[in-house]
Amino acid sequence: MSIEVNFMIGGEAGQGVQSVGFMLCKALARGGYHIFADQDYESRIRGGHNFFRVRASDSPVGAVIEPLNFLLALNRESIDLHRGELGPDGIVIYDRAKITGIAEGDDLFGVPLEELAEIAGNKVMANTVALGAVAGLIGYDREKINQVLTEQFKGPVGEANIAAAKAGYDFTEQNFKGKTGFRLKQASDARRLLLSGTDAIALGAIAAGCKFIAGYPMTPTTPILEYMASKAKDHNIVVVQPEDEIAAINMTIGAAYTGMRAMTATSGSGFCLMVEGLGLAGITETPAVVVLGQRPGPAIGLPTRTAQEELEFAIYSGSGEFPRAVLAPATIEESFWLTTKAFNLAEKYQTPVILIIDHTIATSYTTVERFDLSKVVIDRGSLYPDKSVVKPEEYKRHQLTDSGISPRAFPGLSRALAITDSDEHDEAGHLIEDAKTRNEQVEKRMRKITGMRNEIAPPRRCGPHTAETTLIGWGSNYGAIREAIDILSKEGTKVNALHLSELWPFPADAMTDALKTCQTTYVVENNAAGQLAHLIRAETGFSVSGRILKYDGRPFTPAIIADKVRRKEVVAW
Amino acid sequence: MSIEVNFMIGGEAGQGVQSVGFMLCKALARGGYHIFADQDYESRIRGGHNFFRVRASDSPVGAVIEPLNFLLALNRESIDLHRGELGPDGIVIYDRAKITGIAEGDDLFGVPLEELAEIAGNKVMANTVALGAVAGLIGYDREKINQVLTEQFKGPVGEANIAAAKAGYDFTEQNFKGKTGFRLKQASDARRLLLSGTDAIALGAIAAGCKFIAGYPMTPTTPILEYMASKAKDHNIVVVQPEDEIAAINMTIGAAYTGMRAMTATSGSGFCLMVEGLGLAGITETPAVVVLGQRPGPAIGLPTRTAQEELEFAIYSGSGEFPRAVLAPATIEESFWLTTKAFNLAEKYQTPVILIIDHTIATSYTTVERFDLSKVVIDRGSLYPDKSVVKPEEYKRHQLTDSGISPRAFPGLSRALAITDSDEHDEAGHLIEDAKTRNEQVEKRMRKITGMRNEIAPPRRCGPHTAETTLIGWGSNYGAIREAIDILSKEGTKVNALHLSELWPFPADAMTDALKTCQTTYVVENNAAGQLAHLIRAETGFSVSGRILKYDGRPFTPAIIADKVRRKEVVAW
Amino acid sequence: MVTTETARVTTADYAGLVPAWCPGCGNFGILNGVKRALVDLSLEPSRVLLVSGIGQAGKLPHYTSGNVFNSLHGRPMPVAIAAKLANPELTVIAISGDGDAYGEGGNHFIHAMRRNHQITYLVHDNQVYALTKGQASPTSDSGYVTKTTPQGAPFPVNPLVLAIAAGCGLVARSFAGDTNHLAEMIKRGIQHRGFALIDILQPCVTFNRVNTWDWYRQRVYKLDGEAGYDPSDKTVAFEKAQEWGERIPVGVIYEKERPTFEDSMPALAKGPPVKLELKASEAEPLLDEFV
Amino acid sequence: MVTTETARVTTADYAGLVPAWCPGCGNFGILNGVKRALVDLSLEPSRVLLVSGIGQAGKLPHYTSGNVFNSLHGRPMPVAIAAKLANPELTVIAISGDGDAYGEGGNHFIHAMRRNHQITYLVHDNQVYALTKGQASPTSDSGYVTKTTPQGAPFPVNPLVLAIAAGCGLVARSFAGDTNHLAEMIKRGIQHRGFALIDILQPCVTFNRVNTWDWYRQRVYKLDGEAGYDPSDKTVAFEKAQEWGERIPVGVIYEKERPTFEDSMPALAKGPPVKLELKASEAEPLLDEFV
Ligand SMILES: Cc1ncc(C[n+]2csc(CCOP(=O)(O)OP(=O)(O)O)c2C)c(N)n1
Ligand SMILES: Cc1ncc(C[n+]2csc(CCOP(=O)(O)OP(=O)(O)O)c2C)c(N)n1
Ligand code: SF4
Ligand code: SF4
Ligand SMILES: [Mg+2]
Ligand SMILES: [Mg+2]
Repeated sequence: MSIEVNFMIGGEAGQGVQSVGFMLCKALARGGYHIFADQDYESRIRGGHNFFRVRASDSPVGAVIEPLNFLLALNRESIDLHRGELGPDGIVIYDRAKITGIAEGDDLFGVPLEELAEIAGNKVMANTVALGAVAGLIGYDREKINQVLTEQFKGPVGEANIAAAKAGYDFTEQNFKGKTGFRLKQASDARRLLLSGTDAIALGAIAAGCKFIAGYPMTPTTPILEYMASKAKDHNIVVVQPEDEIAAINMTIGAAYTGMRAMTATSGSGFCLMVEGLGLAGITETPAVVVLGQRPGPAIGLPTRTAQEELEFAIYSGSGEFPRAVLAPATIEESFWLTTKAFNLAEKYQTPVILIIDHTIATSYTTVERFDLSKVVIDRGSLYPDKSVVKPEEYKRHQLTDSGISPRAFPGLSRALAITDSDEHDEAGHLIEDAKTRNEQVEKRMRKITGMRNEIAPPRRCGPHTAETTLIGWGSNYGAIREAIDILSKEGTKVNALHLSELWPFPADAMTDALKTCQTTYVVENNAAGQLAHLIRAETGFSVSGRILKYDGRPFTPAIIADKVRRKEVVAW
Repeated sequence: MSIEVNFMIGGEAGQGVQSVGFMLCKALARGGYHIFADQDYESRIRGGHNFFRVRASDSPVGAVIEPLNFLLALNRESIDLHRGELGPDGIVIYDRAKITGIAEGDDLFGVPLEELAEIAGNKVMANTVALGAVAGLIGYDREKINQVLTEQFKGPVGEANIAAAKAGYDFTEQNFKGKTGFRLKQASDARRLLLSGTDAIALGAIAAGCKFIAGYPMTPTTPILEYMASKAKDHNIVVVQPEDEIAAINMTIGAAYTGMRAMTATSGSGFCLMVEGLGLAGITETPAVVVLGQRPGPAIGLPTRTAQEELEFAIYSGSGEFPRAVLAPATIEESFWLTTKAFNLAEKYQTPVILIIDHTIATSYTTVERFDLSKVVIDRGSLYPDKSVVKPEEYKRHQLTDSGISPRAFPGLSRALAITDSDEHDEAGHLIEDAKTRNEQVEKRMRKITGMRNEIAPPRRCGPHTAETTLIGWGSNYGAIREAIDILSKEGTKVNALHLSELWPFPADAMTDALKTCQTTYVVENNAAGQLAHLIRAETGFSVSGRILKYDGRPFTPAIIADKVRRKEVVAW
Repeated sequence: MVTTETARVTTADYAGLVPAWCPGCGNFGILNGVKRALVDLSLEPSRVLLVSGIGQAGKLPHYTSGNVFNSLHGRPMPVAIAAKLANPELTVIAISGDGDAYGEGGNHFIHAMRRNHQITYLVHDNQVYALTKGQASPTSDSGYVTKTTPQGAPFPVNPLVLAIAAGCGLVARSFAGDTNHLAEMIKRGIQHRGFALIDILQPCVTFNRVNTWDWYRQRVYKLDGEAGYDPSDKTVAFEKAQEWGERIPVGVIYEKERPTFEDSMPALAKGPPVKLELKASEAEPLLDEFV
Repeated sequence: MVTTETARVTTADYAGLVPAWCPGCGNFGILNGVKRALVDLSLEPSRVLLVSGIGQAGKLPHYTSGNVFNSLHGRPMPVAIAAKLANPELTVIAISGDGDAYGEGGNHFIHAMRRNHQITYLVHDNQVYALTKGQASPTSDSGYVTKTTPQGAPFPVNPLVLAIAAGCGLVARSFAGDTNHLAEMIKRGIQHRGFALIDILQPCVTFNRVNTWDWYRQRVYKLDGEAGYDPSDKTVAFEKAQEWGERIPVGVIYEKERPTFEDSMPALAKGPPVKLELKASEAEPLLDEFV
């Protein structure tokens, strides 16, 4: 029997929901548990309603699920809203002194959170008491909790927090021992990493040798910028928060042209302001890695929630035609690896690469096996050999080649002059007007697509080779789809999945092949239009049987998908 | 036998190529001729090589064709480059005193342009002499030329020009009488309009009641802004040239929200900066008409040439998902009508409408029958009845309705408060976080697509109902495609065409139907990717047989298309 | 309540949704100042248009009444400008945070002032990007440490100096902690013929731990108490506007009227363009020009 | 010609394509000034990076030598900034027209100056949008009539005043008609530690029929001839920068050094970032922090 426990911490913004949740994740991960945790919060700093869900298991997990085992309610609203999500043995931990008048029930485990916190030194530590209380209820190793607290709070504050956690632990241990069946001991000695998607991307970028990031804050990708900034000094990373996103993309291009691996990160609105820059990267053949974190639109939409509404925008945006790659990691782990791949594709093909993620990938946390950095490839593509230029005219930045790839020289690093232009230009980089040169340069750029397409991974098949129903997905839905397959197969319905993590240049042949064995096909997407379905048809001519769509800003769970499949509750074309 | 004459005026930028060309068009149009004229110029103000082609016919024409009958060479380069384009009886008119050492031939008709101009008053009028010379060669009505000159140049300058034209006319009449077979008499009494595409759009906008335009100069749509500015005073049009295109689109939205019919015009780079605004118009449900004039990209590309590289960009750009219409006039005449339709769709569906044109449509001139303005419909869509609000809360800007359309009230015109937000909002326009309201508003907006799709014209079929080969096109290629059909049918090849002028919401059912009877299908597009072909497959699953593509910045001619069809010189998928 | 043209406008007319700001936030003071000014001027909500950007400041219009266009981050200005041109009878107030106004919206800021549109611009200047959780803003003091500027923020923009340089007609500063003063400044702004900037010092109790209520209170002093200060002298104003640190002046730093953009628009001659009738026949004489 | 580190740099090294400008255009003078300055400073073309925008001015780099990034309209500044950060050993010169710099690029302009990047910014100020055929630009004089402003252009931006307000370290004006002076200003700009703006009066003989060669010649006077002018006094500079009309000063209007953006970047401590080795193992210690 697998061990699996499902927690929720609920409260107002500013109550520390996120920090309790994160510490719980960390403590559980240290005990060898696999974690998947997600965040639900509003676009405000105080008040409103937030929650943080933590799923811990002794086997890998990739989505949040229902029902809850523990609800740590930091305010009343959390009980009102989520008590119904508890499973049969579910437990609500709350402060009976603060929250009164709720319908009685066996699920209510009152803990005097503030009182205990005050005794430990300060009632602001009520959260820490709560954390201790949960640990006590599941009989979890106190040391793990203490470790996490010491890392989070330095010095005397740390000690006070340890005392607060102890108070909570002791209280539940003493008062509720045996009243709950969940006991979490050390699961294994694994020392996994606990990461959010933005952590994984920032780490991937640093591992890939990216030492330049320019970014204007925007949910959900700001943490990438912030993480890189925190390492700027030790890792010699140039971090610029400019006046707007237009500056950000053009700075990224300027740094990449000069020879650095450079990136920017934003979400939909900011990406809008960057699309002119994509074309600039396209025609000047400058690598540029852009992280696009999706949230529900249009325009500002729901700034702190999840969506997959910008796939076609990512693929088709910018003036004119130029090669680009669009990569969409399915998991936090893959976010790391596809970030490294993004830099390689960008530099090999000297063109923009968009790493498109959804808010769920960006802001969820999961445990992953430690990345083997020796497996990270840094391929800078074709470089013009140094010092070889006698006459400046010898080097041609946009030289015509069979692959479409011209060796790069960087300004100031040799005698070769790096000359390029946003106007159509000749091989030397100077602007032109004639049809012949124009054709040559268009065709040269377009030839790069062939090379890129060969590097794009085919769709990944999950579940049985053949099935009645095939779910087709992209982005963070991967985790929920996989578990939906398990749920359905336990019921005897044979379902499998095709998942696309590398979407452009579209792996049309591989997809066509993969679709051949499929019967009923449903895309699963967080949008209202079924963009992946549309893209598949554009690229292969294949029409899916239906679309499972969700556009309320909340992620899919396995149960929601399974249910839609069961009831065939799909949107027809 | 139909009368048809084909002229080219060639010279440097600054030599007045455009103005001679335009006056020739005007004079011929006044004689009842149908005109099609296009411009080829570089992104510079003086020097380089420009030419202007004028085709005059006694029946309607919609493209430039080969070969030339008259080449009016204002410099040597024009002879070097274009003499070879002359037909068997073709004639070069040039200044023998200025241009020497060219290979002799019967085609050379030397005229002392500068000398005659000097006699008439000033050698800068050499162009006018040339105009007169051409008129003399074809025996054209002197009065027509004089009229045009008087309109162009006021007062004594006009008189001097008339004298200059007369000198040129007399010279060719006296020296070359009978040496050319082309005689153009009055073709009819028709009083047609001679318009460029940008003229047609500006007129369409004014006829549609548009009294607000904000635009930042950009080829090829600047003339729309300039024309509206020239009429600002007499027609009470608010014209703003703001600091950038971001301001332009947001001003357009601001004016439309306040109750005006408003527009902006730009090309690819500027459109890039506007796509965030499209989403704003989408979520605030504000009508906004955007003219996108395409030129070859990416980025700056070839700023003064033609392309069709931004169809998919126009359709898919902006953050998140929202309804929009994309209209692509096939002709200058249709540019007028689709502009009026754009305003109606924008206001009825309260969403952005993109009028996508190519540089060729924008900058060509053609004669059209005078627009019957009584046929112009101004449909402002659903308006909230004035004065009906007792409590401000009564009016809900984003009220849920079956059609998805909520009645509009404008700020300050009644007691109703017009409240809206780029964040997801409730019916009243206030920002929200909950899933239910989000779903309602997404679905409300998306429902508008159904209404819009019903207003979209089906593809237009030209040529025989069934044919071996069907050419599928959009934008200005219409004219060339139609004549290519004629050329091929004369050779016994049965070819027809499907032309799409209204591209989004895509008329998928009508197109699927239309494609049923087709055998071999080729798209004809000015791009390297075959975007229309891709869109057709995305929307219908239908794969065309091949793509006839041209991306050198120059327009198709009927002969080029016919030739590609003949040789089956198409790009496969 | 039935409001009619003659009924007195009261604070109740300017009630709105419950603010989603943090307790103690300076924005509450600004909200009160806005309401007070509009009530004092007896402006019906339906005659007022509030155009805001994105950020904590941008939410303000939802918390009061009036016509509201909550636009994109950095873009309230062009929306406001066009609305005013479309219907000059509206009182148009644009509302931004410091990031919205001087960062993302910096270009519109400069050009709106030089063209002198008839707009009152309220900037909630908390010297930080609050809604996105505390990054440096263009007005963050030099050396201000945030997660994106661990080495400290660079030299800031001084919005008042910039406004004077760009040709702004009325340049003022106020403080969220002084509702009376703020309401006064907003009224001055609305009554000024031309563009009026009111930069409002606004403590962000959550993210800005440097420029706090106390920090501002200790420094702020009223210019109108300063004997002989002449806000119509541009050079004096330029110097005064640079004062920042130990002492921070609030009040009208600079004021000088000049023709507005609206004055130069022939289109407005026949009254609000939005009220003009639309008829296709208007294009008839234009067609003649193309024959 | 084989150029080596020690060879003298000559004008021949800065030869380029034949300009596509109109005969008589002020841009020729600017081109000469740029060449002269670079030769005078003995800068090898390979050590120089010219980043330009779009417009007639933006074509300049093609007509000389050096590394060239001809970027988008309005966007040379961010490209230049990043290139300088990536390789501070490069001499980075950004080149714009007045529309490019102060219109489309206005936001980058303000912020580049306040952050004080080590860039020399040459703005070919012809007070018109030339490449797009003569529309008003942000520096067009009030009332200037063009096809988009038949009622006359609005109040212009004064780039020097704005630059001083935004914290620019070196603010200068020169004239395309005086190559020596211009070369001098460009050299001063390159040698200045921090951001240097050189606004260059540039007659556009085709489209600007108001601000002609003669118009400028009659008005331009050299500041360094002005006894006692102190360019380090900000207030004096602010007043001087406003002078426009009958007399137009050229020369260094304002100069004051302050720490550059590059100074504040810890990343530059180990030399040009572009020269650092890239190795994945660098992330190893970071992984530990996530365990
Ligand atoms: C184009 C764009 N970029 C970034 C954002 C994200 N964003 C929202 S608010 C904000 C900054 C808020 O700072 P400020 O304008 O000072 O307002 P405050 O929250 O401090 O009141 C940012 C960067 C956005 N919504 N749109
Ligand atoms: C985003 C964008 N908008 C507009 C244009 C069109 N455009 C090209 S150059 C130019 C203005 C040129 O004026 P200026 O910068 O003063 O340069 P000049 O030609 O006068 O030297 C414009 C508007 C463009 N290329 N990109
Ligand atoms: S984060 Fe700051 S600005 Fe935002 S509401 Fe809280 S205190 Fe106010
Ligand atoms: S148009 Fe004006 S700026 Fe451009 S090259 Fe000609 S004279 Fe110079
Ligand atoms: Mg702020
Ligand atoms: Mg200019």
